[in-house]
Amino acid sequence: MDFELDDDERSLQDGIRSFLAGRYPMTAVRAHEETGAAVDRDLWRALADVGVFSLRADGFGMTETALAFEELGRALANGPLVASHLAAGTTSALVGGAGDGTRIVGLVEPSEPVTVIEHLASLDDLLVVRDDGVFLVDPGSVVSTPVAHPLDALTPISVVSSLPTGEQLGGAELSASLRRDGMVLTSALQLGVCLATIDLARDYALQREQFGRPIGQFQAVKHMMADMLTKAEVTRAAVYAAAVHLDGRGDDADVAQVVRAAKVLAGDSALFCAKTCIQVHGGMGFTWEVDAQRYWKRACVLDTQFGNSDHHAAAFAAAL
Amino acid sequence: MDFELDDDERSLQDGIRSFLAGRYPMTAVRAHEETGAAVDRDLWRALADVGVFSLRADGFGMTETALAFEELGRALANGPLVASHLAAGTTSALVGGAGDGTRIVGLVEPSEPVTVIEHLASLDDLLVVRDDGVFLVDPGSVVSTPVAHPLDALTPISVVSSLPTGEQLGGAELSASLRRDGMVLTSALQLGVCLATIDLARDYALQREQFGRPIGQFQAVKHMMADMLTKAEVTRAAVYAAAVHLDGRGDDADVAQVVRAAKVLAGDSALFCAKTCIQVHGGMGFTWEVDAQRYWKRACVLDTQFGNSDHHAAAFAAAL
Amino acid sequence: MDLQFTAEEDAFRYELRAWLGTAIASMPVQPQRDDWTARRRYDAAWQRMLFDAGYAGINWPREFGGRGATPTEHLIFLEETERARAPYVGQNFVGLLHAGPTLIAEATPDQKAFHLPGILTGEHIWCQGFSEPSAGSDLASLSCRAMRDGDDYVINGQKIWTSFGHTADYCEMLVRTDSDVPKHRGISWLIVPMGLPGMDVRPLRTMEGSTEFCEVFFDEVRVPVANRVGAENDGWRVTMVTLSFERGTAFISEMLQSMELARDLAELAKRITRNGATAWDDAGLRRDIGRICAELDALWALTKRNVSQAQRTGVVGPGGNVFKLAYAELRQRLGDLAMHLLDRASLSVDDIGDLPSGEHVHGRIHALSLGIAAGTSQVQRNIIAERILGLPKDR
Amino acid sequence: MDLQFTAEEDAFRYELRAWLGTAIASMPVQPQRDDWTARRRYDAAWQRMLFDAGYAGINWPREFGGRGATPTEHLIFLEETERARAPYVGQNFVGLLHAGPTLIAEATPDQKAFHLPGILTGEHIWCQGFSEPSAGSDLASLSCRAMRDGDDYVINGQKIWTSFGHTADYCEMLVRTDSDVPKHRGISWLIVPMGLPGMDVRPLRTMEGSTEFCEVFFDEVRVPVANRVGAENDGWRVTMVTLSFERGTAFISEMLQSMELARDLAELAKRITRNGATAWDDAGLRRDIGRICAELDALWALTKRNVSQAQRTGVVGPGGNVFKLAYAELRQRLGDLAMHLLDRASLSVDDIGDLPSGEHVHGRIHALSLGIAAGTSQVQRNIIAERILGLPKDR
Repeated sequence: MDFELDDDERSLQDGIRSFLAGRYPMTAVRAHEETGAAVDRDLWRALADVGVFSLRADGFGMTETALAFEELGRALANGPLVASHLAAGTTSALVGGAGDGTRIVGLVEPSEPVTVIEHLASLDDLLVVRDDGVFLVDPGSVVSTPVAHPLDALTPISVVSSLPTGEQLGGAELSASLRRDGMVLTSALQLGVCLATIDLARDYALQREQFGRPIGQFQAVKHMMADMLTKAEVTRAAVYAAAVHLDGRGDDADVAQVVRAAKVLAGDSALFCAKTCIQVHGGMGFTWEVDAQRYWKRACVLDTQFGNSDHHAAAFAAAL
Repeated sequence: MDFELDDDERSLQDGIRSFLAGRYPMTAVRAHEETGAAVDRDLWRALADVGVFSLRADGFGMTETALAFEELGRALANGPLVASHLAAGTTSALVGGAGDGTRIVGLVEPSEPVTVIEHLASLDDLLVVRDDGVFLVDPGSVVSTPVAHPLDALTPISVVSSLPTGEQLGGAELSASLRRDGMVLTSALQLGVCLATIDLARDYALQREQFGRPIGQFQAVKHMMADMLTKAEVTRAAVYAAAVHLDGRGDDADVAQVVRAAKVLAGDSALFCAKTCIQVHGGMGFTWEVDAQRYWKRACVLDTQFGNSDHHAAAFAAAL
Repeated sequence: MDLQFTAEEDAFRYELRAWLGTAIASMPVQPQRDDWTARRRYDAAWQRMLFDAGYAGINWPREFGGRGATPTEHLIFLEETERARAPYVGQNFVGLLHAGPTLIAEATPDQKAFHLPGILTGEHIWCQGFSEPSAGSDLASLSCRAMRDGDDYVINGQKIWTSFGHTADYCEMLVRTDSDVPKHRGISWLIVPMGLPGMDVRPLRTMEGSTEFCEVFFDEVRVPVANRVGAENDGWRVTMVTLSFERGTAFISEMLQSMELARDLAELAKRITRNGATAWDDAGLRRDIGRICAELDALWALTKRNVSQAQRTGVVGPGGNVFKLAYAELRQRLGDLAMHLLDRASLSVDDIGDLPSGEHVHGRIHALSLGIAAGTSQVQRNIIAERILGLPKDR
Repeated sequence: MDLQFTAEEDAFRYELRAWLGTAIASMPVQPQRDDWTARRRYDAAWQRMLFDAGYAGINWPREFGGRGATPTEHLIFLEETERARAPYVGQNFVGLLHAGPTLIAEATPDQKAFHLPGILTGEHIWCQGFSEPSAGSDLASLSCRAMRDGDDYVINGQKIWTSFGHTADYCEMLVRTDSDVPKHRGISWLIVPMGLPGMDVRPLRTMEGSTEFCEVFFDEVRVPVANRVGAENDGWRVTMVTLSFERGTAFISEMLQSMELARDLAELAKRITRNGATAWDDAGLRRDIGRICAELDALWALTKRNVSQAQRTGVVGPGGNVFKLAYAELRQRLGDLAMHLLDRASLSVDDIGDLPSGEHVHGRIHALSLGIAAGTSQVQRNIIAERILGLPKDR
């Protein structure tokens, strides 16, 4: 047993991180937001080139992929990242062109009280994941209304009034496996949100002075941040455990439970860390300019994807 | 509207407080615990003499009574205080001798998973409160087993295996009114627990030094205690509001909801304050000697009486 | 103790309620959320109606044009206006709640005579120039400088979190007039007309996307010394008057809204179905809603205790800090619960069909600011620990 | 990353499991909770069995009589002993986890030769004399004095929270040997035989009612200078070795118990009926149990990360503090939930009929101590903020 990153894993993660820092720094994220946040096809293909969508098709495991998605979450990368990765498949592609970034693939699970699709206007293909199977739908055929003010300006959404059936790609088994993989990748994005907000809060707490000292010297601030870190590290363990289990390198635990635990922890922790990051920033945390709010909004979005933390806590209990 | 204590209310409360400080100080409470915590008949009659059981029979309102019970909770007074007060009645006595302390009256609501009676061995009479009515039972006729190690050493308990029917004293209406009054009086006891633990924690935080200063100077300790005080003051407002409403001096709110709110707030807050008081005391808080643990255990007991906070939160919602 | 209103208080309530019934009907449609100029017109029109009916400056003394209402009547006023869904105090907030009361307490007769009527009638909108980028929780460390030059002060520096800075006529402003003394002692309180040469007002975008707040930059802005309120370097004491007002009543209207919102949540839960059952069938959700509603009712009772205390003593005590701390926390829990209930519908800040996502999501975002604005929850806890519990200051 | 055990690790596990199967069957019945003398005999007997089978000092180096197991094997050892419901380390705790490792790192060859075998075989029970009534979180402020007098130290003062002080043979003790230097610099680490003239051991009753802890009073107690471990006044550094061990593994066994307890809670909820339904029919309760179980599983995964790190670097990093803080909080939530579920049955510390109230109520009380013992949660947060996040020290 060795549950620490090995050198290959570390260098893969470092690689994705430097790529994002160079190609999609926070300045670019903010600029993207101002122009409506439609998926940038050049960026998308660049993401494909570093393997974001094709990692597993190229023979890497969920472990490496989760490490990459952690970085995407940290960098606040937007677009249907998880969906396009799932569409690229593992042994064979589910949707051609997803892996090399030539086609942007989204995903929707019909839900109550409303069905909402992220990034619909940017999609080339749409996967509809239902209990009984997975269906490929032409995004242009979805009857929907775009929302003028999405919560996360980087995640445009549309409300669906009618969803065509589409072409069936697989049955209940495929559906379950996409959901399971989607949960792990989403929880990796959420872990990235936790880690990014800790860095943001720390930088601010070290630099911001009130009452003649850096606010990071006040116990109240220290303890909020210690709680952030604690939740993030417990979440990291849960997310990595889920990824490792999916790669068949786990212990004898029930894989479905390990995956649920990751989504529960990641959902709760990302919301907690982002909210606390705002609080550490005080008034500045409430400005549009500071990224704390972007992470909080993203944490809200991610929690609703592939079932929120309450949903999976209930599912975990049901399986006890 | 004047939701502050008036002079009469204040002097009544002060009177009860000084009586208890003189007649049943914490030294006596601790000594009582060592001797099995059977109800002390002398003390009981002394409590009766200051009106603890007969206040309402003597024409005072629930407002004054709640203020007295707040002090009983603060002083960690034990015995079936609420039950004996309810038995003394308002316009006429429910059980003769309850008001003047010559008879010690207990109360039980049959419950799941187990029915437990407090102070059974000390009781002269037992009120059984069921949905359909109130019944008077001879405590000697209850088939039960005393528990060797009750959670609260000051509250001996017995587990009931068979409860006789007894003599019916009233119907569903009486049952509802005893429960409603019992909730308010219990929440007043819980408020007393909150206030006592704040005093205990403050005294300790001012006197205990670590790292060269009183621990009350550390933000971590300050903020824990600010949270205690905040919960206590919100609870105080809720408990007083419930008492005032029962006296017909409320606003147009639904009395049953006001009473439920008091029990919800008081249950949560007493547990929170007592637990935090232990934490403020550090290692000392975990000793038998320091009273913090007594208040926590009492808070646990009180929460289970007349329905716990979860139960009434649900009931509050059901009535929305 | 009692929670019943006197005959006089009831009379006040019913007269007000009757007036509100007709007055609100005559108001135009509410302007768009971010049309600040239209909102100024709207808020001023409403203030003028209040003034004409004798309800302007409800708690201001009669000698200064107010109604001289008791704290209890003030509470009734807030209850009734909220109940009637009357316009909120809006852009008159700073003038009526901060600047006006400060002027009443500290200004010269001439300053009062000129400024108070403008506030009461809605003619003059005020903004607040207190916070600075590096003076937030530590407000007294402010560095925006006012140098004496003849009969003028010359101001250089920057203010932030200036609500309605782009529409206001006057700014109540704290400036540093002496840098050589301990920080609290070198501050003065000025009346600064907006739009003076050298002032630059820039809207500050918040995470809600709105621009209620501004940053204001001062480059050699000249303000007559006669615009100072109180003695030079005595501005910290002067402003403490103002701040206690804010804590007393500023959150009552929105607290009442939250109580309604929490009850709406129960209705919403009954409508939302999942897996063939309604969300309301979930015992845990019901308990959460019940607990939040019970706690809000308790906070409302606490408010009445605070009002009763103010009625007796004339000041809002530290109960205001207790309220603020508890309310901020509770409002966040309410928002979290609403967003969890809305689930995917919470991704929109607009309503979706008949789902009230707009109100709940906006409310959730607003709740994040409650733990920060007007004294962070950390500052509130310090105040409670030190002023109520008597714990020693940090150093 | 992987969570799979190697063939060697599996072999270790199965061999251990087989041995535990027979070994435990041969153990006598567990003594009463508060019969400390009988418990000493029991714990010593178990330790002797471990020793004879080669499992004593599982993580101690082979050259000092230990098994030299890797951190992963140590984890397997704790998993398997817990799984087999083997006796807990009990009164051998201080010797095996604190004193022994410190001796290995810092003692003279003679000290090692004499003391280590006694710990490994269970012959010698050790207790810890670190905390004092006025030195808790601020341990370095300890004032129990040891004055040099010829070849002896003469000790005066008091210790508290000395686990098993009334049954132990030796005490690992921190004393002040120089009061004229900054507090961390004047401390020495001594081996103090129990029962010396002038020592008074008094059981300390905790809120659980038990007397595992003692207060120890010292009045002119003479201990040879040869009993000092490390240099005079270097005891603070010496003891830091010990404390990091505690954080690494001390909570693993009880963490595994908590995981089982949380799952038992689901079974209990299915048995308890209320108003014609089981407690398990309550969606909120199910969610709470599910969340706690999921978080416990995550904490277990964190433990494996900590172990893997120790395996690579040889030390338990600050991950131990993260674990302790998270576990203390989670264990309290689990206890609260259990008591709410038991409702009136939670008023008994004994089991009531077939209701496992004893275990849950004891567990709840124990959970209160988890936020306090071995570094309060406040101290853990300071350490995390300063050592991991790099925030500046308080002053």
